[in-house]
Amino acid sequence: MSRGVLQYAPTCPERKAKEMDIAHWPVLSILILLPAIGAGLIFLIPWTEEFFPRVLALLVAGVNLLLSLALFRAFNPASGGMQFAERRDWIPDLGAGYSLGVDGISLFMVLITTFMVFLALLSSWGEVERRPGLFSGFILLMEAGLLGIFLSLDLLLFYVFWEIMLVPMYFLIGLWGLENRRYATIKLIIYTMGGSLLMLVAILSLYFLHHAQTGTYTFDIVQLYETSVPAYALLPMGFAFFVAFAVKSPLVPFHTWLPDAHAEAPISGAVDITGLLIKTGAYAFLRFFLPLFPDFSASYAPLVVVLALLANLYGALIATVQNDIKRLIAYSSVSHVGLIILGIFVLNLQGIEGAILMMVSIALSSGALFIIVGMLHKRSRTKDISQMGGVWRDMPLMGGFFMFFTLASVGIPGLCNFVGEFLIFLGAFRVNVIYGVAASFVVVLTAAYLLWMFWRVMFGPAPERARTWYDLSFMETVTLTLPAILVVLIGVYPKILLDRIEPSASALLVRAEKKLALNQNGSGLAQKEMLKKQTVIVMSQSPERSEGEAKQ
Amino acid sequence: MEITFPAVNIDSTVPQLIVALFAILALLVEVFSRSSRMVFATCLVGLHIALLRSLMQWGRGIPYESSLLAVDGYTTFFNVLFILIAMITLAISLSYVENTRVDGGKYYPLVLFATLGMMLLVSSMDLLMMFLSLELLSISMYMLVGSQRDKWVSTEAAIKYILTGAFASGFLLFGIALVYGATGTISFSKMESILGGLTGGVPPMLQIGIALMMVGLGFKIAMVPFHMWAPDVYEGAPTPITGLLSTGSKIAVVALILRLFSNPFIQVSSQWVGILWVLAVLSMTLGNVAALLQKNVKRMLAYSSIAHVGYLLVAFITLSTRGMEAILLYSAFYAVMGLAAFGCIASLTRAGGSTTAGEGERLKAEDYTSLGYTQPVQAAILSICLLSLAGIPLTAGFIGKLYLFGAAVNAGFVGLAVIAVLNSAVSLYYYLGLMLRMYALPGRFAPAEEPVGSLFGKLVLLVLGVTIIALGIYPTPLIGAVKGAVTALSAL
Amino acid sequence: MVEATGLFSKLWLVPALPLAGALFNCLLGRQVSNFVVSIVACGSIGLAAALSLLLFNSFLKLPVEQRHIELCMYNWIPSGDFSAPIDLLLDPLSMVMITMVSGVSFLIHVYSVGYMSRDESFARYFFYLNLFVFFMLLLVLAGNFLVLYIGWEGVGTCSYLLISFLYHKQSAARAGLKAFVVTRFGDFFFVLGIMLVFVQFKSIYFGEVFPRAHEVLTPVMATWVALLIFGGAVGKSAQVPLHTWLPDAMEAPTPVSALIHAATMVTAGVYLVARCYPIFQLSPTAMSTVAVIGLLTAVISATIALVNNDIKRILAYSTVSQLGHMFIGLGVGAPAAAIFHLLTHAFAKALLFLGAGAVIHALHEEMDIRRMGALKGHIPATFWTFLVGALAMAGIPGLAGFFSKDAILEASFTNGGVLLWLIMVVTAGFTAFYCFRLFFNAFLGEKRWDPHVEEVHHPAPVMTIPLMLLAVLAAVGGYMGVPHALGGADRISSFLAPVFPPAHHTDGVSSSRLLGIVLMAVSSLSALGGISLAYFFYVMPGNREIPERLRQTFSGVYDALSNGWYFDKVYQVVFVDRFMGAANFFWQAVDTSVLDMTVRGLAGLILGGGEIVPRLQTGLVRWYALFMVAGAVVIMGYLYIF
Amino acid sequence: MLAADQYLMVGVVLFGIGVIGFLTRRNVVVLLMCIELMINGAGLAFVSFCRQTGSLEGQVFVLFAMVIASVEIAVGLSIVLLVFRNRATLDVDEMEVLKW
Repeated sequence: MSRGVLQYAPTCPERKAKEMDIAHWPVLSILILLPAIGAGLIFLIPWTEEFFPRVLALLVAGVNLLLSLALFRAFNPASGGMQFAERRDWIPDLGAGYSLGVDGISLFMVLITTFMVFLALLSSWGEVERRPGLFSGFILLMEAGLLGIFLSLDLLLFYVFWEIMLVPMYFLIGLWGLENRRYATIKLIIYTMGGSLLMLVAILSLYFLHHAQTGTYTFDIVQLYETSVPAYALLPMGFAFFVAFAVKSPLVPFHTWLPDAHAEAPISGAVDITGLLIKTGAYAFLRFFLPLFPDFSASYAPLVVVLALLANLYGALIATVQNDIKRLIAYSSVSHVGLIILGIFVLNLQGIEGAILMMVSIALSSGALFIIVGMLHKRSRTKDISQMGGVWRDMPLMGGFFMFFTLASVGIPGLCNFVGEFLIFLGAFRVNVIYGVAASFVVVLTAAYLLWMFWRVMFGPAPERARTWYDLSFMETVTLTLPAILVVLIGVYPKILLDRIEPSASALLVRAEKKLALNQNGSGLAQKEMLKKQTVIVMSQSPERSEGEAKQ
Repeated sequence: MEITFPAVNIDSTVPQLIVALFAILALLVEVFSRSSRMVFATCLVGLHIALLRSLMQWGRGIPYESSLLAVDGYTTFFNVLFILIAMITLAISLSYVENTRVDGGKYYPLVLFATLGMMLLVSSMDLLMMFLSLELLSISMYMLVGSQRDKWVSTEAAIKYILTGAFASGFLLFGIALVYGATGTISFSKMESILGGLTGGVPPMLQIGIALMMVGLGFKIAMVPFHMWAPDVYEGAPTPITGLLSTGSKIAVVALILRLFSNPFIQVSSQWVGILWVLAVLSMTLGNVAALLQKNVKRMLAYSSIAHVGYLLVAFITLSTRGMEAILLYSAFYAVMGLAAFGCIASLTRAGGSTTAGEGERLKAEDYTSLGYTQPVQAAILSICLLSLAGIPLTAGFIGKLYLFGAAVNAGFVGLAVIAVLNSAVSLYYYLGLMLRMYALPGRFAPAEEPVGSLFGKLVLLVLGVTIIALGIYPTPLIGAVKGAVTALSAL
Repeated sequence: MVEATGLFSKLWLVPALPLAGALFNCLLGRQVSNFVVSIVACGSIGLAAALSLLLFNSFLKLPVEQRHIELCMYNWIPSGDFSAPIDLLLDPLSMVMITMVSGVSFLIHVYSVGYMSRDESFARYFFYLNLFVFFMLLLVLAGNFLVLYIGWEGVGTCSYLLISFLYHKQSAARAGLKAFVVTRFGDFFFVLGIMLVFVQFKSIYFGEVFPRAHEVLTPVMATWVALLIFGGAVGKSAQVPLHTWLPDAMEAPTPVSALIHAATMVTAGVYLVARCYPIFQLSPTAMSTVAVIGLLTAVISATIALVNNDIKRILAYSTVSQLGHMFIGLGVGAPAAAIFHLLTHAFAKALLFLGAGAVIHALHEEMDIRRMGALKGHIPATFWTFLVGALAMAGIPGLAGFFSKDAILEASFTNGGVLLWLIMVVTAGFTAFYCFRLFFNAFLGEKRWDPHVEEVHHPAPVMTIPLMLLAVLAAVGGYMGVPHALGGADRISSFLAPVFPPAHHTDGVSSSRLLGIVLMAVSSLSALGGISLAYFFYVMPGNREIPERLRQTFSGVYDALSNGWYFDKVYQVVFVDRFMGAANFFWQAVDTSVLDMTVRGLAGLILGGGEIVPRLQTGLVRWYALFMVAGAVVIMGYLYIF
Repeated sequence: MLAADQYLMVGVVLFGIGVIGFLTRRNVVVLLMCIELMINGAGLAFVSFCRQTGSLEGQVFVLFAMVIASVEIAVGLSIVLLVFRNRATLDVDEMEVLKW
């Protein structure tokens, strides 16, 4: 399998025939444009009846989902390079291009996005009372932006989508939010905008740096990967990128916007999208941060890892004592995100594959949990756990789903989260036993706070008013069944994902290692260490390899 | 001693002449046929002809050396820009003028005179020409600001503007005098060579002169600390004129500053770059912070335009070609955004000009609540403008900011760039805040309200809105033009 | 290793059948009638049991060296050099286990049909139960550590679900949470153990790990691996100090306690250690740790059982203590004996629990043995079967418990030393005492029922028949391992021998027949002593107040015992409260105060600026002019200075 | 006769008087007169520089400056009339509807 270099256009001739069906038309652009156009229609046409825009949105999302499935089918699992790549000039004066591509890492981000957006529209069907058409328009806009982030291979293009995401997010919370929405939106702006605008400066300096080194102006990441960042610029630039991504992720201590955003967004659909939004942070770490600043990642990896571990345990700790069920789940995803970042920054194959799997799994399990909470909220009109209890009596079906997804989040093997978690633990463990121990301990905490939450909501004597809380409708059942199926599928047969992720992940690592080797003369003890680790990873690719090298 | 009158190449200055001609013509039309629509038509025709004429000069600026006027790609670029600005201003004025009982007969020709002032200002090649055109511009603006005679705010704005403006031009004039005294010439080109040959320290007289000129010019572009007049005048002036103030006259002066400071005064740049750094930061920060909690939309936009001057200065002090390009690009973008924004506000005006909400002009932020559902077109365009002003991608504003900050980073002013981006982060709060208000979900019993604004006005706004998006997605053509203009400027 | 062929290629059906049943009851259980549900549930398990018997049959036909069959389903988690397939391993150990598990759970399923007949969420119950059986079978059939871990977590989950089955009871919910979290704490070590194994061996297959253990592992590493894995076992098998969840788990319906918390799941820890025995062998430290933990557990829980009055809790503590015995067996190097005891105990304890269930059922959910008595006449079948179970549990010669327990005792005498043996003998006496204290209180003596019980429920045949079958098993189950001392062949240990490397462990071949017989006699005597003491206290008239007086005299001891040696209280104070305190602190003080306040502060600062800055805008022309002049002066000053 | 820079001094003084007057007086008309003073100060400076450099541009400039000044005053006075008609006052400090 071809590694290291990114090659556009799928390799592997024997699969050509299969790919012909969609490979020769710009499927990625269509993926992005379709929802954008849909949103445009919804916004521009003065609909008289709220029903039509929602159907339109659902249709668009559905088509996109099918399209991404076709993409998945045509994807060549053997190649670690970029596939279905498109490249056109956008602003030739700047050397900014409109270039898209998908590899094993982004493929599943795309799939989960299209899926969750579809789900979000389904779940918010009965939930939005005011202007549901407008709402679904914003959701579609989010989808376009998310897909743009996951597919763009041009730093400026990426930044464009990255920024533009904020607007629909802002409106989803600001327009449909609960009483405290104003504060939530302010926080959202201060954090994410502050972070990403700093990143803009860093992007520009990287851009000029690249020009100074090669004499060409370009934002194409494949070329920018080659830029070697001098020591003096490394810290500020890396830090700017890091903060931007860490805020989106969100990594402790940049996380406090998330609980508010989650708690104030009333519609479960919106919350799901937030769940996707925060995956962009982790994804950006993989796609941009690691290959662009391997030496930063190498020398500061221990710090980041410690931060991630902190987030992991801290989030779990705080989730335990939440009384607002949405905040609770929000903090739980803070904890999960810590795990993901950990997986990325242990800089080995298991860690990264685990992180990607984890992103997908969290989107599914937490997303479903949020949908359920939304259904509960629709009936009980409260997010306060102490107002609930004994719900199982009146809603056994929902209780079953709730239990299912809770167990998935707890990380029961056979359900999706476990695989990612375990791989991350393993990756951490083989880098440093302490990391592994600290990370694994979270399984106890997760079980504690999630099951306690479940107990307080579902078990015990039921309040009288609960009599009126009817069980799931058919629509809701369908909405929850879809992710449930995926949760089991991924949990039982993660090979589907892993096979496609592995080439890209290892290509990523190899590239990072190569660049690091180039910057080696720049020296730095940590980098040497890192290089050693990398070689461990790369050796670990080859099956015939005696043990002992991984002895810490 | 004998005076040598410089030869003026008529052919090259035809656009300016056309504008002047039609301005006068319009006045005559006003005298004979009392219909302001006729005047309007005359002015518009004139502007179109001028536009065509200057488009003919597009690209090939007449390379010729005059001590009065330079007619080069740079001038042509701005001529076209100013003519377009004037046209848009007229277009958005039409219904406004009729709704608010402004005397259109005087109003439209004055806009043309102002335009003439801008055009001449850009092409002026010596201090005298500069001063004259600047005054032409200012005086017609004074009158335009006050042209809403039955509204006190308009009058007060006018008196404030003329008092402070004249005060400022006093400084300017004295500064010019000192510079003249220090260099012995008023022609830019001569001055450049003289300053180039300057040996030893800069004479204090020149320093003071430059400082005073900065006061005068800084006043025109509403740079902190000479910005105080701006919010009041912007608020009081008739809304389309506010648009013209914030775009046309400002851009013209910026263009002049570019010519003046990046050619003759570049020789002594070490003198003034540092102070401009400080002033840029002040303008950005003060403008944005002050705009945060403004209840009056026009005032908010006034502060935001102060902030934008700060952004322009950021690129300006890099004194690099890239910076110049960025400034030209951004001023073009800003012209569209600003005019469109004020145009929307203007077109929301109802007949019968009292300033209470719902009736007359919509000025207070509350008047904009749920506007998106009652006045969809204006709200949509206004939102596009706000996004663009905020620098959200896929709008012109983003590309502009990209170029501005890029220039700063490229020239090593990273710290300044960081301050700038943090500022634009702050600015998001009020731009998006207004937008959020406009789309706030209407209550169950939202009062029904029929759409206002003439179809013509809406069409114009629509064009502007589309332009903003289009330029945001595909700015390349404009970039080409800008590059041409800048090369012409540095070719001098 | 042999590739699965013929019947063995159908091995996957053993766990698959219960899974199928579970899925059916999960998806359609609410639609179909209870009858269908019970047919499907019991049927699937029954088939699994039958299949495993068939397998056993053909397994015995195989030559000994071929008794190691692997069946690889598919590659579950391939990642770089790590790969964890779903593969099943059939060797003597797992063979014995699946037979026991499927058999016992079949009987208990049948019993449950009667016991749960009046419960409204009948289908849910059988869904959980089938699912549990699936995971349990997967656990024992696992061919590598990760598959074992699937089963491990799965049974834990099902146990959680079944403990909190009566969701409206807070106590049930609490017990379920406690059970899950405490065992999860053990699993935490288990996971670490698995990862350490991988890092050491670059593989997690049993087939690759255990044969190479002695050459790969340094003694220290061996200790680490063994202890980490043992941590998992401690949690799952409710050993001290993680034993506190099991008594609370009695909130579950009684058949569940019989199946999960007596016969199968809790013994998974024993199975795990036995499975990893080759690693434990390499580390004397680990071995002795296992033994000591086992001993502590055995003694502590036995003593607690002496004074408890809740019929199910007594049995629970007895289970804990018996598990302790098994661990001692493992610790002193008699894994086969431990497994043997596991089996016999499974039969006996399942029997006792089901009997207890019948009693509770009869007296309308009465659980306190002080309000029972004289049931002999009412539910004779239960009485007799219960008697068998109690005798077997007490270790009366001839019954199952006797042989297995004595195998362990003998091994501990030879490898562990006299002191260990003595303590265990005393514990055996305790065991006999509390078993019969329970028995006598429940069935003999005079009526002490709750007044509202006017007439007892008579158990349906679906409940009594499994009781009888189990009674038979409990009676004769021991003859699979008659020790050499009594001229037996000790078939079980010779059958299991290939799993446990024939290192220095000596179960079966005892030093001398005489010694063996002596040891047996002594332990039997102590058992008889316990029984007769119980008889003296609770059956012979007029002695009931003796225990009362004892209790007053030794009130301190009594309180300690009846409070379970204060484990729960200490944990509550030391861990739970501290944890909650810390969580609250971080949330209130750090998250919402420090972090949030910085943001709020920043926003407030900027917005405050928005309040103040415009105030410069006084609207006075001359003020503006003043500003301009000031600006001019500043600029001139600047230019002049620089 | 006086040296050129003494004329310059006079110009500076005039300018200064204008500025200070503008800052201190409240009557609008007086303010306009102060501006006139400033401009004339500048003019004087121009003339004196002409004497120094011997070029005529300064003189030309002065003439234009005078014209401009008068135009400004004219416009200014018209607006002042407007103000007076609206508010019957010439006190500049009372014109503060627009602020903040």
